[in-house]
Amino acid sequence: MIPFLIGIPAVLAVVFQIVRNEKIRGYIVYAGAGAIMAMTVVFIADWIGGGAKTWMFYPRTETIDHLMTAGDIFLMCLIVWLSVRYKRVLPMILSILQTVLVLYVEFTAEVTEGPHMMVDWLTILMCIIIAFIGGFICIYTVGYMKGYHQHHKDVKDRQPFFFSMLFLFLAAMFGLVLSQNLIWIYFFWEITSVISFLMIGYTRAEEAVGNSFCALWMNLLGGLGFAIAIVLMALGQESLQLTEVVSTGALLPLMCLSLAGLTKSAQLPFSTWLLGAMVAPTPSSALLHSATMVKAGVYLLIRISPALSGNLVGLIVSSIGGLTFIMASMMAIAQNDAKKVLAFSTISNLGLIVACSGIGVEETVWAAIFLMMFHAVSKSMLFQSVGATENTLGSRDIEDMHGLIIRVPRLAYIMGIGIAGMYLAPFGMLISKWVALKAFVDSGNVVLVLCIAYGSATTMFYWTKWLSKLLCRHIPRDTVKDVTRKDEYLSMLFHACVMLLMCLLLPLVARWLVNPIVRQLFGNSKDVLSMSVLATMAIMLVSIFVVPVAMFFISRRSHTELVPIYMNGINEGDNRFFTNSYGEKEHLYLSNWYLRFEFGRRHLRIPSIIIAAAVLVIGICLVIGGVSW
Amino acid sequence: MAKRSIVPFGPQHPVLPEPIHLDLVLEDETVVGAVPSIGYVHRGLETLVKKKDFKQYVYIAERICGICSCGHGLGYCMAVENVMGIDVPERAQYLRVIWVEMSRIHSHLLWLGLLADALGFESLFMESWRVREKILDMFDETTGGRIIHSVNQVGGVQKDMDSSMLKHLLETIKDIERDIKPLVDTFLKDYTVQSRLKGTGILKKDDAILLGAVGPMLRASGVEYDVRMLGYGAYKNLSMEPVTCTDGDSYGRCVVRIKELFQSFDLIREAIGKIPEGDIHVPVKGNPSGEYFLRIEQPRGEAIYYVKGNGTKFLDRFRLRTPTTSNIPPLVETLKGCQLADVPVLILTIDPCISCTER
Amino acid sequence: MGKVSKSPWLLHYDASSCNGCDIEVLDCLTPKYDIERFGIINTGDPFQADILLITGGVNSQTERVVKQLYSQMPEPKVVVAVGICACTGGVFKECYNIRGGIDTVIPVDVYVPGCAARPEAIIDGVVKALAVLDEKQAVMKTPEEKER
Amino acid sequence: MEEKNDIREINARQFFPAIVKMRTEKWRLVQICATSVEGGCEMSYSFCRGYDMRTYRFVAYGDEEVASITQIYPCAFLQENEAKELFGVNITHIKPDYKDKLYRIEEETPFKEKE
Amino acid sequence: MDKIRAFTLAGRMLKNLFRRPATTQYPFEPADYPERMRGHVRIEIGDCISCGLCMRSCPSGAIVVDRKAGTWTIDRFDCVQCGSCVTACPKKCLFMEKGYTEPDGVKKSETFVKPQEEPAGKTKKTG
Amino acid sequence: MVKVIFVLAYLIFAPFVGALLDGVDRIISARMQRRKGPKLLQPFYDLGKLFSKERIGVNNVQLFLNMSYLVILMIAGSMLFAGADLLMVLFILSTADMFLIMAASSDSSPYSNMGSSREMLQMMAYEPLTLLVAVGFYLTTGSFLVSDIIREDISAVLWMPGLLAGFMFTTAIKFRKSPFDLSTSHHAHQEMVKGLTTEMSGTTLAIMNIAEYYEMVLLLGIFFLFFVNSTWWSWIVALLLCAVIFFLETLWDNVSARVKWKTLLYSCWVVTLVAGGVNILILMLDK
Ligand code: NFV
Ligand code: SF4
Ligand code: SF4
Ligand code: SF4
Repeated sequence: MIPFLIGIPAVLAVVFQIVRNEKIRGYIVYAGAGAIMAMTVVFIADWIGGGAKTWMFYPRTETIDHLMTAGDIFLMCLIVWLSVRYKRVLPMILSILQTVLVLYVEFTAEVTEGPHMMVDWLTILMCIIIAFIGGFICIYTVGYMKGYHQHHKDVKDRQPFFFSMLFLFLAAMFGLVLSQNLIWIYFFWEITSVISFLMIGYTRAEEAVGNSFCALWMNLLGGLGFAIAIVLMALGQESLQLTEVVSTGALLPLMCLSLAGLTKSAQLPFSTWLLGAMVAPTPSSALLHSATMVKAGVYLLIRISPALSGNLVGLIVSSIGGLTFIMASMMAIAQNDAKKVLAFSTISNLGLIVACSGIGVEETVWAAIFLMMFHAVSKSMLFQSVGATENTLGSRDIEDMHGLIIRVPRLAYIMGIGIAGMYLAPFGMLISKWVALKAFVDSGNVVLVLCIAYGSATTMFYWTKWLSKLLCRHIPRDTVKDVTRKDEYLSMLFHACVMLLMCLLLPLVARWLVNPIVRQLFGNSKDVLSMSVLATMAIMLVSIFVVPVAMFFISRRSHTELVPIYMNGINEGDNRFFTNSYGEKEHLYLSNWYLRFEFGRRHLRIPSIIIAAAVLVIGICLVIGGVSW
Repeated sequence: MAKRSIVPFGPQHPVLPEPIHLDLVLEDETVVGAVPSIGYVHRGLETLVKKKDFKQYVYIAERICGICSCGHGLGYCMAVENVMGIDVPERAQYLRVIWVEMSRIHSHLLWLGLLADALGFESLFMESWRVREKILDMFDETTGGRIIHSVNQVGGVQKDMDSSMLKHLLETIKDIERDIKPLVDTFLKDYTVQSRLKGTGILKKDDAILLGAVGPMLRASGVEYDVRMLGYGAYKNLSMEPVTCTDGDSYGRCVVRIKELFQSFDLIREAIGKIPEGDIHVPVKGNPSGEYFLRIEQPRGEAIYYVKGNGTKFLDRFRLRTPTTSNIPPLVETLKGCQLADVPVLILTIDPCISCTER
Repeated sequence: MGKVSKSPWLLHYDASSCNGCDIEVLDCLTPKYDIERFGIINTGDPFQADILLITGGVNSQTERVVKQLYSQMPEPKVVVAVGICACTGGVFKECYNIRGGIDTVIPVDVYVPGCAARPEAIIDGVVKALAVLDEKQAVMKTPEEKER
Repeated sequence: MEEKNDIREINARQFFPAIVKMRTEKWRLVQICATSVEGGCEMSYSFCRGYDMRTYRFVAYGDEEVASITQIYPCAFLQENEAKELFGVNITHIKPDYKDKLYRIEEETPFKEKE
Repeated sequence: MDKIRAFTLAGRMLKNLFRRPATTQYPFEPADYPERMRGHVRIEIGDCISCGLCMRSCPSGAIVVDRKAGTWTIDRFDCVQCGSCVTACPKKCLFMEKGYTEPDGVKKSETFVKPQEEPAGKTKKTG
Repeated sequence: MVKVIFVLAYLIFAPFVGALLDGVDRIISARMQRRKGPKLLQPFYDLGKLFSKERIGVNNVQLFLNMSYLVILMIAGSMLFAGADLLMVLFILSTADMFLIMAASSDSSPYSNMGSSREMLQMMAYEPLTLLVAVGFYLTTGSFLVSDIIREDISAVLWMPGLLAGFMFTTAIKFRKSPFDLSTSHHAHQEMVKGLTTEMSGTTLAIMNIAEYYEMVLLLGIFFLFFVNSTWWSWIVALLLCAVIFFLETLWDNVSARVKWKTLLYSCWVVTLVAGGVNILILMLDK
C-alpha cells in the first residue's frame, strides 16, 4: 500500500514531463489527484480495519537504502551544480557537509536495525492532509495556471515542470510522514527542500532566484541539523529510529532535530524564506504553506514533542514559537499584499503550534494538532482564493479587494469563511487557542501566556480589517469578470465544506482523531476537552451560524429607506464622490490601517531575528554545554 | 506602498461649529496632504459698502463675525476716522480698549472651551464656557448685546460705562480669574492634555514669518509681534508686552492664549484705573475721501482694514484681511504629518474664524 | 408629550452665519442653559438628529449641503432657523452671494429671530419645535395604522 | 490718528524684483488687496517687518497678466485666488490654483467695474 | 516647566458634584435682562412724523414707513436690533427695549398706524 | 435552576440596569460640569424615540449585523451569568465586537470606517488584558468556570489586585469613557462625528445602544467576580464596589482628554504587561 502512496505521485511526476498536451495533462492531474485520494482512503480503511494499531514496516531494506544514498548524492550534486551556476556558496557548503555526514553514518556507523516505516494516528492524519488538501490544490492548479500565464506573459510557461514538482512534493511528503528511520526521513526531507527551492524559483525572475536560494540555504541549515542529529544518534544511541530519539530523550539530538523542524516551519530567525517564497505561483504557496512543507517541520516537532516536555530544548522551542507567534502577527498588520499577510499569519500560526509542541504535554499537543488541521484547511483555502482573486482582479492587494462582496461574491464568501476559520470564535482555531492558553498557564510559562495574549490581539486586528474590507458594500469603480475556473471553485468549495464540517463536528474530530493521536504519542488517555467546554462550543456554534442568519431574515422584513452616506454634507449623491476643495468631484477612497511605522517589517524584523537567534544560539550552547534543566 | 485614504473633512462637522472644509489624504491616521477650501460662509459683504453708507456700514462690519465683532466695529471705525482725520475723545478710546479686551477674553475662553471639546474633554469645555458666560453677561449689561455689541460708531462710542458698571466689571474679572486658575492648570499640566498638545503642529520661527502667520500663532513661534504695541487707541497709555513662547507647537499656542487672557485682565484693570472723564464721541461731518490701511490686533491676530473713500457717503472699497486668512497657510503646513485626531486640534490652534475670513 | 419630544437630538449647521448665532447655539449646551435638561444631545450626525438647527443665510455653496443634511435625517424632523440671517438673510440679504433665509431651500418650521439670537430665544424656539415634532410624528403614524 | 501708510507705486516690471527683495529681507507678507479702478484693478501688496508696514502698488489694466507670487510667498495663494475670482484679475500660475472655484459664487467677478 | 500631573481636574470635579448646578431655570422661570439690552424696537407711534430716516438708516431694511398712510411697519424677523434707527430718529420716538421677539412658525411683521384722533392703534399682520 | 434564573434575569434586566446606569452616569457627569443634566430615565426616552423614528439606513445589512452583535453579546452575557467558562465568554465578546465592526464598515462611509478602524485598534489594546484576567482567575481559583470562581473562600481580588487595576484601566475603552473613547463617544463630545455609529440611525442605533448596555452589565459582572466569594455579604460588598468602579470610570471620563490611538495602544499594552503580567507571574510563582 505504502509504495503506492509514494509511488503514484512520483510516477505522475515523470508522466508530466512526457505529456505535453495541456488538456490531457489536466485530465491526468484530476485522475492522479483522485487516485491519490482514493488510495489514501483505502489505505486508511485498511489500517483501521486492521485495528488501528501502530504498524511498523520494512525492517530490512538494503536496496532502498542504497537507492536513497544515491538519491542523497544526486541531490547534493544538483544543489552544487545550481549553486555554481548562480554563484552561491552557502548552499553548496551546507549541502556537501550534511551529505558527507549522512554518508559517513551510513557507511561506518553500526546501528541496530529497526523498522523503517511506521503508521499510526498521526501519520494517518498527515496522510489525509497531504492527500486531500494537496490533491485538491493540484486540481486547483490546473485552472489557476491557465489564468496565471494569461496574466504573466513575461513568465515562461513551464507547467509540466511545475506539475511534476507538485506531485513529486506530495510523494516526498508521504514518504516523510510514513518514515520512521531517520535516514529515510532525512532523504525525503532533503527532497522537499530542493523541490520547494525549485518551485519558488519557477518564474526565474531575479527576485525569485534570490528568494529561492534563501529558502534553500535555510532549509539546508535545518538539514544539516538533521544530519548532525543522525550522526549523534548513530554514535550515541546506536539507533536511527525516530521513536528512539523520543524515548531516550537525549538533549543534543533533540536540539538538532528541533532546529531542523524550526527551519522547515519557518520559525523566527529563519522565517525569511517563507516570505520570499511568496514570489512563487499561488498554488505552490498554498501547497508549501498549508498542507506540506511547513507541516513537515511541525510534524517532526509534534513527533518529538513528548520528549521536549519540561527540558531545555522544549523551552527553547516553545520560546521561539511564542516569539514567532507574536512577532509575525505584528508584522502581518503592516502588510497590504494579501499573500504577504497570509505568509506572516502562516508563520505566526506555526509559531503557536511550535510553542505548543515545545511545551510537550497532552493538552498542548492536542491543541497543536488541532491548530495544524485548521491551519492546513483554511490557509490552503485562503491561498487559493487569493490566487483566484488575483487572476480576477489583476491584483492581490487587500486594498483592491474593497467591496469584493459585491464584485465577486463567491470568492468573497470563500475568503470570508477562510478568514473566519483562522480566528473567529467558535471556529476551530479559537478552541485550540483556548486549550493552548490553559496548557500554557498550567505549565507555568508566563512569557508564553503573555505571547498568546498579545498575539491573539494582533491576530485579531489584521484578520478583522481584511474581513471588513471584503465585506464592505463599497461600490467599486469598475466591474470585473470572475475568471475563476470550475476546478478552482471545486477545490475551494471542498475546503470550505471541510472547514465548516470540522467546526460543526469538532467534538467528533476530537474524539476520533485527535485524542487517539495524543494517546499514542503520550501513551495515556486524558480528555482534554471537558464536556462543559463542548457544550459551550455548541452554544457558540449556534450563535455564530444561526444568529446572523436569523437576524438576516428578521431584518429583511423591515423596510429601510436608503439614503446616501454621510460625508459632511458634500456627498455627491452616489456615495463615491465628494465635492473637493476645488469644487470638483473627488473619488472617496478608504484604506485600511497598516500602522507601518509601528508594526512595519522594517522596524520589527531585525530585532526579532536578533532575539530569536540569540535565544537559539544561547540555547544550543547550553545544550551542548550539557546544562541540565 | 499602502493606499491612501482620501476623505472629506467638513463642512458640516461637529468639532467646529463653522463649516471649514479640507480634503484630507490619510495614511492610517496620518495626514499626508490637506487642501483647504473656503467659501462656505462667503457672503460678499465687502460689496455692501456700495449700498450702505459709511455710518451704517459699522453695523455690517460688526456682523462680519460674532466672536470678534467688537474688534471689527472698532477696526472699521478707526480706518474711517483715519481717512477723515477725526480725533476720537480719550474716554471713548479707553472704553473701546476695555470692550475690545473683554471681547478678547470672551474669544479666548471660547477658544479654550472649543479646544477642550476637540480634545474630548467635555468637562473642561463646560467649565470654560461657564466662566465665559460671566463676560457675556458683562457685555449684556454694558452694551445691551451678548454677542453683537453695536457700541462703536465713527467718531467714538455709543454708550458710556458709569462707575458702577466699571466696578462690576472689575469684580467680574476677579471672579473669572479665580475661576479659571484650575482650568489653566489643567490645560497646561494635565497629562492627557499634554499628550495631545505637546509637539504637535510645530511651526518654526522662520516658517511662521514666511507663511505669514499672525497673532498667537506667530507669537507662539517666538516672534514678538503684537499690533497693540503700535499704540493705537488707548494702548499707547497702557503698559503691555507681547506674549511670546518659543515652542511653536499647539501647546505653545495654548500657553500664549492663556497668558494673553491674563494680560487682558491686567489691561482692563489698568484702563479702568486710568479712564478719564469726558465725551464719548465727536460729531462726524462730511464724507470720507482717501484711503487707509489700518492694523489692529484682534483676538486671533493682526487684522488689516482697508478703506477707500471717494467723497461720497458710499465708500469705494472696503477690504478686510483677517488673521485667519493669514493663518490658513501655516495651518496647512502644520497639518502635514499629523494624526487625524490632531486635525481638529490643529485647526483649532489657529483659532479659525471662517466667517471673518470669508466675509 | 410624544416619544420624540422627550429626546430630541440636534444637528447644527452653520450655513453662512457670522458665528454669533453659532456660539449662542453652542452656548445652550453649556452649564448656564444646559439644554440636556430636555434630553437634547448635540449630535453631529444627521442620521441621528431630529432637529436641524441652521444659522446663517444660504449661499451658493451651502445650499447643497443644507439640502443633503436635511435629506439624510429620518422622519419626523423639524428645521429651526436661528438668527435673523437664517430667517431672512438679515443685513446680508443684499450681498451677491446670499440667497436669503433658509426657507429658500428647505421648509422651516420655526424661526428664531435675534441677532444674535439669545440662548433663551433658542430654547424657546426648540420648545416650539418639539410641539411640531410631535405633530409630525402623529401624522407619520396614522397612515401606517390605516394600512393595517 | 495713526502714522501714515507707506505706499509705494511701482510698475509691473519692477514688481517681481521688489517682491523678491522683500523676501530676502525677511518681510512678512501681510495682505494683498485688489481694488477696482477705472479700466483695471489696483493691486496692493503689503509687507511687514517688525512693526513697519510697506505697501507696493501697481495697476493691472484690462486683461494684463499678473504673475503669481506664490513661488516666493506660498501663503499668498488664498488672497490671489480671491482677487482672481472676485475681481477678475488675470493672475497666472497660482499654486494651488482654485480655478475660480474658491468661493464658488454664481455671479462672476462681482467686484469688477462693470461697463 | 512645571511637572506634568494626571487627574488635575479631579478635585474640582468632585467638588462640583456637591455644588449647585449653574443652570438657569429658564423656560420655567422668566429670565431677567439688563437695562441696556437691545431686545426689540418699540415705537411711540404718536410722536412719529413719518420722516423715514429710520427706514433709510436701517441696515437690514426692516422698517417701512409709509408717509401717506401714516404707517410704520417693522419686520420683526428682519430686524437685527442694531439700534441704528433709534439713533437716527429725529423725534426720539423709537426705543430699544428689553425682551426679544418670540420665535414663531411664520415670519411676522408689525404695523403701527399713526393715530388720526384716537390713541395708537396696533394691528398685526403676518407676512 | 438558579442558573436559569440568573440568565433570565440578565437577559431581561441588563438593558434596564444598563440604561439606568447610563442615566446616572449622565447626571453625574452633568453635575460635575455644574449642569443640571438630563432626567434619570433619559436613556429610556432616547431608546423609545429611536425605535419610533423612520427607518433609514445606508444599506440593508447594517441592521442585521447590529442585531447579530446584540444577540451574540446577549449570549456572551448569558454564559457569564450561567456560570460558564470565562475565557469563552471573552472570546465570544470579541466575536460580537467583530460584528459591530463589520456593521460599521459595511459601507464606504469615511467616518464610520475610521471608527471601525479605531475600534479594531481598541480591541487590540484591551484584548491582552482581558485574556490575562481570565488567566488570573484560573490561577487563583483553578478554574475558568464562573460558577467555580464565585464559590471560592476568599475574593479573587486579593490575589489579583494588579489585574483589577489593569482591567479598570482598559474597561474605559469598553465603557467608551474619555481617555479612550476613540471609536465613538457618548453624548455631545464626538470624535470625528460619531465614529462607528455615524451611519446608524433609529432602530439600528437603538439596537447598538441596547447591546452596549448588555455589554456594560457583562463587564460589571466580571468586576463583580473580582470581589465575590462564598459568603453572602460579599455579594453586597461586590455590588457596592462595582458601583464605586463605575463611578470612578465616570470621574475618569470627566478629568481627562481623549488620547490619541498610539497613546491608547501603548498605554494599554504597558499596563497589561506591568499590572497584568507581573500579577500573573506572582500568581504562577505562588500557586
Ligand atoms: N479671523 C478672525 Fe476674527 C478675529 N479675531 C477677525 O478679524 O474672528 Ni471671527
Ligand atoms: S443673525 Fe446676526 S448674529 Fe446671527 S448669524 Fe446673522 S448676523 Fe450673525
Ligand atoms: S434696530 Fe436696526 S435693524 Fe432693527 S429696525 Fe432698527 S435699524 Fe433696522
Ligand atoms: S425716524 Fe422717527 S420720526 Fe422718522 S419715521 Fe422713523 S420713527 Fe418716525
